Amino acid sequence: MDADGIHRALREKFAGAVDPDWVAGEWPIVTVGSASVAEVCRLLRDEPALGFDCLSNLSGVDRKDDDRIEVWYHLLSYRHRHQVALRTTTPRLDPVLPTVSHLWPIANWLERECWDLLGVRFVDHPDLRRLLMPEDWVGHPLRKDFVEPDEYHGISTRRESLLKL
Amino acid sequence: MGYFENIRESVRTIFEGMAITASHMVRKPYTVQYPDRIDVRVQDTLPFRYRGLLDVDLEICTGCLACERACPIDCIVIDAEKDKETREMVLKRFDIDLAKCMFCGLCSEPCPTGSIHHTPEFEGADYSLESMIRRFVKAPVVAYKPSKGPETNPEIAPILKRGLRYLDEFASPGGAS
Amino acid sequence: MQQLADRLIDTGFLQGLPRGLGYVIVVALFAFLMLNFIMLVAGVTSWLERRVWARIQSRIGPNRVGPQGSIQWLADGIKNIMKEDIVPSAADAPLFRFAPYLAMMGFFGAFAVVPFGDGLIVADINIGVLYVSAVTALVVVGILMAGWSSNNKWALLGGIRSAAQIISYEIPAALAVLTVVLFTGTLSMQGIIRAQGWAPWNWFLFHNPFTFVAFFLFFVSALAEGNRTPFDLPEAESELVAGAFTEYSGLRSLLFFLVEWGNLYLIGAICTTLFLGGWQVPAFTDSGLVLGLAQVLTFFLKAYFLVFVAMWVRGTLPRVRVDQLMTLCWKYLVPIAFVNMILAAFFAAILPNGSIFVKAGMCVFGLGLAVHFFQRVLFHLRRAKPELHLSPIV
Amino acid sequence: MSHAIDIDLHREGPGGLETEEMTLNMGPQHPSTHGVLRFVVKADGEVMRRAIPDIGYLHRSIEKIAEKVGYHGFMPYTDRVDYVSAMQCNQGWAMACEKLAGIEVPRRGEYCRVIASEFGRIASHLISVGATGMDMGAITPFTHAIREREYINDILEELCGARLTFNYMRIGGCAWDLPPGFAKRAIAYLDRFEPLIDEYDELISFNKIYVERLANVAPITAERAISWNLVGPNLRGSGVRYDVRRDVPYSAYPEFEFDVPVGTGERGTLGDCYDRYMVRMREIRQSCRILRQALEGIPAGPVVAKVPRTFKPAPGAVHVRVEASRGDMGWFAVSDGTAFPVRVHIRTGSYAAMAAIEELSKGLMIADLVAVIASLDIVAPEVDR
Repeated sequence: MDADGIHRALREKFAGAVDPDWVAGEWPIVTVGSASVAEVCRLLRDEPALGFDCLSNLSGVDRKDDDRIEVWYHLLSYRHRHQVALRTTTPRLDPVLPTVSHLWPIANWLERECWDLLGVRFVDHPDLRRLLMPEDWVGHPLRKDFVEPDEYHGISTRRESLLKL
Repeated sequence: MGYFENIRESVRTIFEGMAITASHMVRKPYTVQYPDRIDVRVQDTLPFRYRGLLDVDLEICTGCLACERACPIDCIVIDAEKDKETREMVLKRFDIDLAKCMFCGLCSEPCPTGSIHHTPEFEGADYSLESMIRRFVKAPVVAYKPSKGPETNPEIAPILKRGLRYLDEFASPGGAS
Repeated sequence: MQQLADRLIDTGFLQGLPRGLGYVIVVALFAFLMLNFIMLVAGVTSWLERRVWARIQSRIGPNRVGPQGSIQWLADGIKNIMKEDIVPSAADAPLFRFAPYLAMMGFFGAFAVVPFGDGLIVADINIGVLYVSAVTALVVVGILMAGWSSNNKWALLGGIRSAAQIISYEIPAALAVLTVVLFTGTLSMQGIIRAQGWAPWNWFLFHNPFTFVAFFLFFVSALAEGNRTPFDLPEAESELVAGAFTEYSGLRSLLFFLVEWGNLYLIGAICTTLFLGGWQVPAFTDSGLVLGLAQVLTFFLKAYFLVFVAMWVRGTLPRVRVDQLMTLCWKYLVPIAFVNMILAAFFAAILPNGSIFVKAGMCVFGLGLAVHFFQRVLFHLRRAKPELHLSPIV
Repeated sequence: MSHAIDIDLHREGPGGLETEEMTLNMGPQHPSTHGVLRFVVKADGEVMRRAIPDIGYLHRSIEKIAEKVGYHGFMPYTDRVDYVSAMQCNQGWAMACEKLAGIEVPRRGEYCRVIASEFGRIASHLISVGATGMDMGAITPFTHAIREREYINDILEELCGARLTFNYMRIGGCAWDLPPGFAKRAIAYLDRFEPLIDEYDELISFNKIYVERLANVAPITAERAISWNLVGPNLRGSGVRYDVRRDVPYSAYPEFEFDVPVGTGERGTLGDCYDRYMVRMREIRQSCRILRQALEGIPAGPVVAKVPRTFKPAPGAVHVRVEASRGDMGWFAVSDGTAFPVRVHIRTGSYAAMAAIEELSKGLMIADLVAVIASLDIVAPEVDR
């Protein structure tokens, strides 16, 4: 199915949640409301004509200037060889999204990573712990306003450049 | 696979494997007995492009700061000032922290004269981080000013020639270099 | 050996001592000599193994300490002795300390019946072969003890693997030995050797097809009992870190390695005794001393060739998994060994002294195998077109 | 009391010999975890109930660094994303930037990229198959593989001056043209190397013990592989004929003829460890094939396009996929028009493979976990980034 068809199929089911505009490209970008991401994804996966059987990537982007966090879902279909990117936004102060980990097992780790690095909370995620950073790390490092703590468990995180001496 | 097929297969493949290892016992070993039991120093066998420890030829440094800007980890610090009286660029400091350097080669690419370049030297181990800092400027020197025609100064010409050869290795958008 | 002891006490330098004390002194002396011999053999084996292995892998191996690195093993030994002997705080310290010695005892005891030459044996007991398989089983107690007392789960897994493995492989090994015993009628090591001759067609290896199979059965089971690749599961460095020896350091870990390399020579010696004609040499001279030396040398070289084969196998094969290890033993080796032994019994009943035609046929078969092997080696050399380097010295 | 009977009933496992669960800590210093990985293994004797991966020991926040160093300056860091096959990471980042800014790479530049990446792929696969052998206890194949990789390192050293962290590609092309006589030497090397693949196969791949160790271990069906987002050789090992080089053509790959080997379950079940291993062995041959075509047919011309030193692409977001050694590597880059990217996200092959291990490990033996890690070709820096 071509990008227009995918978008139309989504619009039919989720007229309110799916943005009428979409951006063409190798990955056609469809903007989706944050609350209905999980349902949209379920449709994309389960509808035979769409058949997106693989979540290729899930990335969060901190748009500090707009005070929101964008989350991108890059979906692939090995069956039909087509692809689509879903874009959704959530407020920066309390970023919450429904989980898609029950649809694609890989989303489990990708969402954990997104929580770890950007602080996006995925509701109903079975095991939302930090993935890359230590369990007791404070803050989410990929946030634009993240300030690295001076020390971690007594280990200094700073080392002055010897060239400054 | 059947019982006897398994036995046959095991015997055959092990026999074959033993033949291969036996044939290796008479092949020449590939070990390079660095550093003492080799005919040529390893440094001399390395290709011209090899990215070893950084070196700077101050004689042809123009003080343009392109390398300092290009370095992604800021391991190069240059202090260059314009002398008010002679209106010449004076280099007061050219330090490279080799402990931080990751030998990416991004600094030597924009250099207009090939002054900063990688050498084939790679033996940089030392006992302290301080000693890894190379301070190239001992006393303030006047930066090199490229002349219009070919370089005439016999002291600088060979250095510049080597520098330009180094630059030539890099690909340029204009075509085959 | 008893005659020698008696002679020393009656006429030699132990004259006048009470007989019991004399025996103790003689035995201690022999034990000391044997221990040094084994240390030397194990040490040289460790160096040689590294060199052979290295050449298989296109490397050179240790070549810096001494000429061609030949005293590398001494340097390693000294290094290990100087190292701190660490006993983990949670370990069962007495058992942990004792385990290496127990493993050492197990394999060292077996050397009492290794026949180095005609009459050159510590104790030619009439159940020699049985004694070997009994006393080497002590090694497993040592390894199991090491694994348990380390209080480390990897070590425990290694120890338990070792126990399962060594006990299982006793059976095919014993059956293979029995196949030979069918033709000798004796369990004594010297007796078995005397039943063979110096020429290959008089060896049990080429005696008949069943002893030929028994040789491979025994060699494989012996490798498994000696924890050698492809059966080095107790140590399995890519799975169990270092298996039962994970927590050992310094001299104690060295002792385990001594057992491993010493065991290798023991495997070779027993195989030589059973199948390769032991110390048998043609009587080319009247001098007893020269003949004795030739016998010792023959035995040593034959045994060492098998050690070399074990090194070579280690350089070639991957390791089996623990369930495959058991499958191999119980589904393949044990049934084959039983069938083989029964057929051998029939053979022995029909032709008790063997047949010259069977022997000749087996020899031709063996030669054919060797030639085919050589052809394959040449084929691989031709295909890869490598630079050849025939000298072992680099 | 009925209590004791209850326990006996509950303990009826396979064979009725289930015992107390044992927790083993495998890594981060375990000899066969490639790099710094850690598994918490819940085992019942030798049989694992579960192996829980614990990652992050090699997290160097490369994605955060990207936001600080700019587009040109990030190129050396991409070497470190997957230092076993750095070339393809270089290419991924370069392609992402080119797509953001709409830069066309000269054809010779694309060929140079293909040559460099395919050499990188051979080197990486050699490490992978060699390490699989070593994890199975055979050390000889590993040294043989490393020996051949050493030659490839020499070739790449001649091309770009470094042996591991190449930093060869630039936005818009490559930093260095092929040195004089390079193609001849490279082809001479391939002539030497190709018979050695056969030798390697006979030494280890067809060895009965080795086959037994890998066949039927941890088979992955095609559907499961796709839903776990396994990519590259791991996906193809499950029988899915999908290769980004062929199916989403990029660079100069459409101009070359090559096969995409897939697992066939030749020695056991489709998608088992042996299939994944054999896919890698066959890909080495295909890479040699591509290399021969590329080295012979390389066009003349520049290798790099004109790109300003201060690189400021138009605002936008791109997601670029390259076929790295460990499969489809996704590079997601967001630009806001300044000299620094807003966000870079790298989705790597090992990451998905690592996520799949917990599910795969159920009921395997401890020795099999090693085989699974090796056959999935997990490289720790790629998982943690």
